[in-house]
Amino acid sequence: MTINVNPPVAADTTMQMGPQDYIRRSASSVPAPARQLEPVAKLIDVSKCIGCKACQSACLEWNDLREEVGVNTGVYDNPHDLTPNTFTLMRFTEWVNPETDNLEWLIRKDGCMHCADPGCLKACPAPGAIVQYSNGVVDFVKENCIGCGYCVKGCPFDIPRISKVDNRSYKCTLCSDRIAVGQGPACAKACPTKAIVFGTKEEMKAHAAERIEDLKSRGYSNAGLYDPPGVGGTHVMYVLHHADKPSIYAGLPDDPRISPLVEAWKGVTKYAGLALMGFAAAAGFVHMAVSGRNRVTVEDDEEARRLAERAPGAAPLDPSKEPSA
Amino acid sequence: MNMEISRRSFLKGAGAGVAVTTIGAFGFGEAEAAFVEGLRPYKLAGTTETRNTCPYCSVACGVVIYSKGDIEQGTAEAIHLEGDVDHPTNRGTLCPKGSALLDFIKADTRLMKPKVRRAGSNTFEEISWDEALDGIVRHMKDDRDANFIERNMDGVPVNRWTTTGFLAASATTNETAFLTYKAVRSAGMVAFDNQARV
Amino acid sequence: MTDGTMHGHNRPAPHVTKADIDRGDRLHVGREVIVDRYTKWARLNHWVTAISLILLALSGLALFHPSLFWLTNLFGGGQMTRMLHPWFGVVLFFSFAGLFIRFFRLNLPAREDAQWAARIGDVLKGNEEKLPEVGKYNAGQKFVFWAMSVLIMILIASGLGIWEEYFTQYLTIEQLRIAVLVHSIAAVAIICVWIIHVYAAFWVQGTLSAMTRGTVSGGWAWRHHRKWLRALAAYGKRDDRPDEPKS
Amino acid sequence: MTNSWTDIRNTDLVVIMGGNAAEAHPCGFKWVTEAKANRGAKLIVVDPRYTRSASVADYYAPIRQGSDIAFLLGVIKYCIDNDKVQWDYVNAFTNAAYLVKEGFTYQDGLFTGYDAEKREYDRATWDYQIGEDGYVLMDETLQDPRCVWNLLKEHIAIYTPEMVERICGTPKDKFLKVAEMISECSTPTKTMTSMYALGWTQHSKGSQNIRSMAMLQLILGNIGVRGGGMNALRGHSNIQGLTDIGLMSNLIPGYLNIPTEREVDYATYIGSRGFKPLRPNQVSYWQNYPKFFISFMKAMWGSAATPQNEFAYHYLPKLDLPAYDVLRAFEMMDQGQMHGYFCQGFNPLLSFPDRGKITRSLSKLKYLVVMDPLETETARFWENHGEFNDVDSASIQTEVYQLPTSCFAEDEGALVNSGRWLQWHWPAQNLPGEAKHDTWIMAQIHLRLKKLYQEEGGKFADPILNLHWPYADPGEPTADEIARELNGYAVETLRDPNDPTKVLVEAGQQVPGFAALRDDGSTAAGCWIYSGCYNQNGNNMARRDNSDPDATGAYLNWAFSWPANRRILYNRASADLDGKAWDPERKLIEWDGEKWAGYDVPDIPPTSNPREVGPFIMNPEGQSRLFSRGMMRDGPFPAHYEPFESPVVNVVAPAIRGNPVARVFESDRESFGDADEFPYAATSYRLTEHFHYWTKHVWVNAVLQPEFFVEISEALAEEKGIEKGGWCRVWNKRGSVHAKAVVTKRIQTLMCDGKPVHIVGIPLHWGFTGAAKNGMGPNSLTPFVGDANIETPEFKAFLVNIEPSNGPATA
Repeated sequence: MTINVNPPVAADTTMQMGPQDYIRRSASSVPAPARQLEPVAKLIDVSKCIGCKACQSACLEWNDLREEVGVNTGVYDNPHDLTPNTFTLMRFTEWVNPETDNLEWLIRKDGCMHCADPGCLKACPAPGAIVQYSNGVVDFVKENCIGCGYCVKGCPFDIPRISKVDNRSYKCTLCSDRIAVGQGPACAKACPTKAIVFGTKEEMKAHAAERIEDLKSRGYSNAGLYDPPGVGGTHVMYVLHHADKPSIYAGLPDDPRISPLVEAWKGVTKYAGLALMGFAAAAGFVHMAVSGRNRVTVEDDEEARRLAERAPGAAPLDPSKEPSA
Repeated sequence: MNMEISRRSFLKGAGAGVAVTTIGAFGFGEAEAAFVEGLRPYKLAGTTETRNTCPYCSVACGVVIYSKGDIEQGTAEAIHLEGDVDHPTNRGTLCPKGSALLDFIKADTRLMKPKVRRAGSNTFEEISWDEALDGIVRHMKDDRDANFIERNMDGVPVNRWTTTGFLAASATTNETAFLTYKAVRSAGMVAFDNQARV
Repeated sequence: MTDGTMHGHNRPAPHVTKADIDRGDRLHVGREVIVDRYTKWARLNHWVTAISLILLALSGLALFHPSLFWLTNLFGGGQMTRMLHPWFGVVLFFSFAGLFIRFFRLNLPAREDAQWAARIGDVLKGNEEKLPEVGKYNAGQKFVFWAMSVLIMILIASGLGIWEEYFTQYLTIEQLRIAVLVHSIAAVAIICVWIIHVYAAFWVQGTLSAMTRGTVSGGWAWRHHRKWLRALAAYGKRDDRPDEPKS
Repeated sequence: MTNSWTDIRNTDLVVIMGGNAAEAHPCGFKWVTEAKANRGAKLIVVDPRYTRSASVADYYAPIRQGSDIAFLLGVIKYCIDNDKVQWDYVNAFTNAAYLVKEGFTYQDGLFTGYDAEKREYDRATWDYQIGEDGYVLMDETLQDPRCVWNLLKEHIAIYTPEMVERICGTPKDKFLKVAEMISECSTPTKTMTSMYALGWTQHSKGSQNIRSMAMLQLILGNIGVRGGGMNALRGHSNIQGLTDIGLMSNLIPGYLNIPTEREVDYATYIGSRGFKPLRPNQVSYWQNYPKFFISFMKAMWGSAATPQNEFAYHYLPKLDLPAYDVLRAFEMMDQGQMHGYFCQGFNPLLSFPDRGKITRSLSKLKYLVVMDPLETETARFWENHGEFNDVDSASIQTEVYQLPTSCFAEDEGALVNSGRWLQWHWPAQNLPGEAKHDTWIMAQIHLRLKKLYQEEGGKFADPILNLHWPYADPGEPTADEIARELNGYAVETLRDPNDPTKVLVEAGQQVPGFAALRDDGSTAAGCWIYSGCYNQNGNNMARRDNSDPDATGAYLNWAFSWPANRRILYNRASADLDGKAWDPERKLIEWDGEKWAGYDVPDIPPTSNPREVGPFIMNPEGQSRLFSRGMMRDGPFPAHYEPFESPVVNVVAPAIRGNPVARVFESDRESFGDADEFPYAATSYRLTEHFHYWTKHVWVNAVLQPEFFVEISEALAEEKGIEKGGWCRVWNKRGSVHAKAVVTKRIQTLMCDGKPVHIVGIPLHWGFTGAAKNGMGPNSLTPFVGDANIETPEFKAFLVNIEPSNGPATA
């Protein structure tokens, strides 16, 4: 047989995804895309995850992120939170199952969920700073980001982080640059136990179903898929052994949705506000038209003069200044 | 051998395969412009891919090193590293250490020049390879000639050099290992060991 | 006979005191009666406040609604707008604080305010004779003053909270959401108040000169702030040199 | 590994004990998750800590470090008592029926023949009864009280579940659950795999830890089958290769031995290595020893190795001691008996026990040579780094050379994984700065030393002057050249013994495999077990065909696996006495009436009759050993001994401290501590974010796990007032370290022999060079004690004390 030293890895490296595939664009509108990309998803099987942080490592390397070397604070979570340079983070929870009284080490890979209904995009005031592709990828376009931090308030999962260095917002891109050439995200590729897998959302749901069946056979009767409807479903999903209580996994929201406050702010306030201001201005013009300006009359001036002259300490009148009757 | 077929063979059962969804499945049509707004250009375009093996544990995961430049010209430099999708053991995956190998290759503390620390000194000084190697073999010969045991009390030839020891590596190639074995044993060294125990 | 009878309709002249006038208010009786209403410093203070409020409105509106994002061009782009807006706010805050100290005394509620407000219809029709005599500020002006004061407090407080560069880390995301909502509502409100303020100044002829030259005509004072004028005539400094009063 | 990483997918039960695969070998652990997916396999983790492996286990049981033998013998007893034994396998493939010499006994924790002075056994009685025909006596009915099976039952009788709980601190119900799950694998259609690593080896009785599990696996019939086996995960990328090639004081490549000085000539040496079969028809493959030995000598000294000079037998050093292992080497340095030392990609200052002694020893050297791609603490042992390396540079007279070497990315050659695969790799970039390949450095050292001897003469220079150096560029041999040398080649043309006209291999050509090697000097091979890796077909280590017919996980055409491209050792044992697979679903090789064939390369001569030839061809018995004769220094059966530093006394033999024949130097005894002074049971380990002392140089890994810490239970933290994330001080007689405290539920207090035992976990990745925060490590605290058989330091079980503290004096 021939010895193949360097077989090709990614044959085709031309970008096959782009603005023509936007279905949403922050603070602006996009034409309906000519084609519909197959929805993709990253499935994170928490029950298979060994918390090795390969995903974090691969993410830092692929995205050329340079995080600071921190300190130990008595836990395995390092860095201690998502940062502009840490798009994904393993969160460790030592949980004693009240039913079995056994310790369970719950390890969840945190990062952008790529919501079908993205709160960040809804909140973003900068046109084109956040875009959503027809395959579900929600991406930040830093060139358009103004660093206002509205996306942070809009996100139901507390994901985006604003850089103090360049005042732009950062989060997991789902490796949009890899997906664009037909490869999966760096974290999914690296994951040693394939706790993170990537494919079409349909494939991922099917795979999740198998995993849930297996978990139930191993006694996890509440095993299930986390694809929260509150945000229209997500393109990053979890398989949880305790799907009945997501919040035990380092505060994964039980029922995430875009905050009503954000809805109010970006909804009624935005429109009612504009209307109100417009109305106020218009009212002025109408009033002016109807009642004309409020003018000072000659009588007013005379009254003023009389009052002034009769007042104590008034100077003797200068006849020459006496107005003619 | 056909890579595609071999990759597909990985899809059988198991989660491992699920990651290997091919480009077609994402519903892409014809190729578009190479650079598009908002997306980072694909950074591996135009790089050379070299198959290698992770130097850490004995799982010996296959890795692909992406480099720019030409090794024949002496200009090749690694710019990225990933798991080898075709490798039967790791199938493209890598652990947190393997995933960061590029920064092992490029570590700030990577050694670049031979150095010597003289007796009593509190610093290293750079020296040439010739100075280093000649200094080392001079030490070796002096020590060997002074302490080599040709025969034991019973007059049996034992040809033992016990006063200089050699601790062999654990991540060098078999080829380095055998060349080391030849050089060390031919000198009669017995205090010879490796990292098997730690 | 009283001024009242002289005037043809019988309204008792209100009791006025020295407290009804500000330092710097004075009467000039020359060919015309001229009244100093605002000092140089007061006017400067007002215009700084006015300008920063306008810049705030423009930069704020740019980030408030996509259709207004183009306004960021006035400030050199989105990043600059995001960076400048809070600083405008800081300027406004201190500048308005100055105005507040100057004006708040005569903006305290007075007996006639309720009556004045109750006749808002006549106010809008311009039926001044149906209104009570008011001091330096009428209830409407007082409303604008206090509305501005309260809204600016709200805006500065919520604004600091969502100032990404320095303060967001001290608040929870839920608090930030409240802050940003409150900030935008307050902003809408203050812009409306501002519109009223500007319109009133324009509608009531002879008002603008108060903030430009610093003076109003005696007639304007008699018509709109007669109580103030009486106080001024009774107790105020005056300057009757025949030459034109300097503004 | 007897099997391979990819074979683990075939198992029904994974037992991770004495290791932490998920943490230390994540990509290999993938195959555990595959087994779960493919076969619904279960995972059991037995460990002092609730590890990352435990986090995905089906069942976890705690155990006190250093008590594994008691646990495993307890499981063996459970299986025997409950008749969970694969009898056909045990009868056919083990020495259960062999009769053992009268006089062999075990009492008060000691076997027959102990010499307390020498700390050694006279192993004369540890052997079989041999009949007149020269073959062993056996009782296939297993009735004879002297047969191995009965001696074994007697030996393990004390290890009841209650005793296991008392020694190991494993709650009885948890132990029984584990034993029950394991025992189910005694059927031919269920297999269990054992995944272990330094958690078993780094003890004063490490070898016996592993033997205990090997015996259990034999009783369950799990050796030689798919999804079974004893799988040492191994630490470093080519530690298997370096061991194969014999870079050890007492080894010659391919597990041959360096002669001892008692073997005064070649005849004596080879005479003691007859390996005559102990039963009829057995292969006893070591009978070929002379072929491998002489081929090696030809590879070493070429034409200078002749029949006249016993193939240069005396060029080899002769040992006066069993081994000059690292512990002895540093002891010698400390005694001023060693003047020079080479560290090739090795960091002893952090790797070896009792750091204080290591620093002291290195300081007594005349010269130290460090070859490494990275900075190492060892190369800078003379440099003061405050608390992290508190030395007085001026007082250290050692001359230190630091040589920059290539790393994997610039290297070409083969690495051997733990599944014994020799995988070739290619260079991806050029050498940075003035760095050089290790091959160049070693060649230069040899050539320059040779030159000095040529010019000046000196002590016995022949082995140096005559070293075979057949490289195109002597100054820089290529990987390709050396790989060919390892495979072996014909020195003279090889002809078919039966038909001399038939040429098998032309002179100078590569030999096809080790079967072609000869003992007359007509062949040369650097490492016989590698023979076949680079033969007439070219470089088989570079093969990249990853097809796998019927998904057995064999990958026969991927790279090359020694020996003879065999993927599963003892694979003949995968079939019953008629040569039919124990489990038809997991067929490996089968006897078709004339020959063996299947998915793997048969481990026995392909035409050997299944009823005659045993699977364990390297043993003269042809069968495996439940009773290991005199092969191990500390007993033919494993027995429970406490670590040298243990929180409890040995309840089986209270008088005995540690392993009675473990490697201990008198000079180190006073540095041992006792439980009253140092009440806490410490253990050392790796973390998944780091690889030994290398990745602290990699900023990404430094980010993922930045700072040295120790792990303790909430109970101990409470008792000592140590705060989560706060500083604490851990110390014993050998040293003291400051560390951050990780207070965790994953470490629980164990009840051993009626008293609570607190465990202190100490990971080992920090030093004073690199990107991570400066820190210390366990080797400042670990005792200078070695395993009885292979001198592995006892890193996994020792005693410390702990208290809250401030941070290090200099951070």
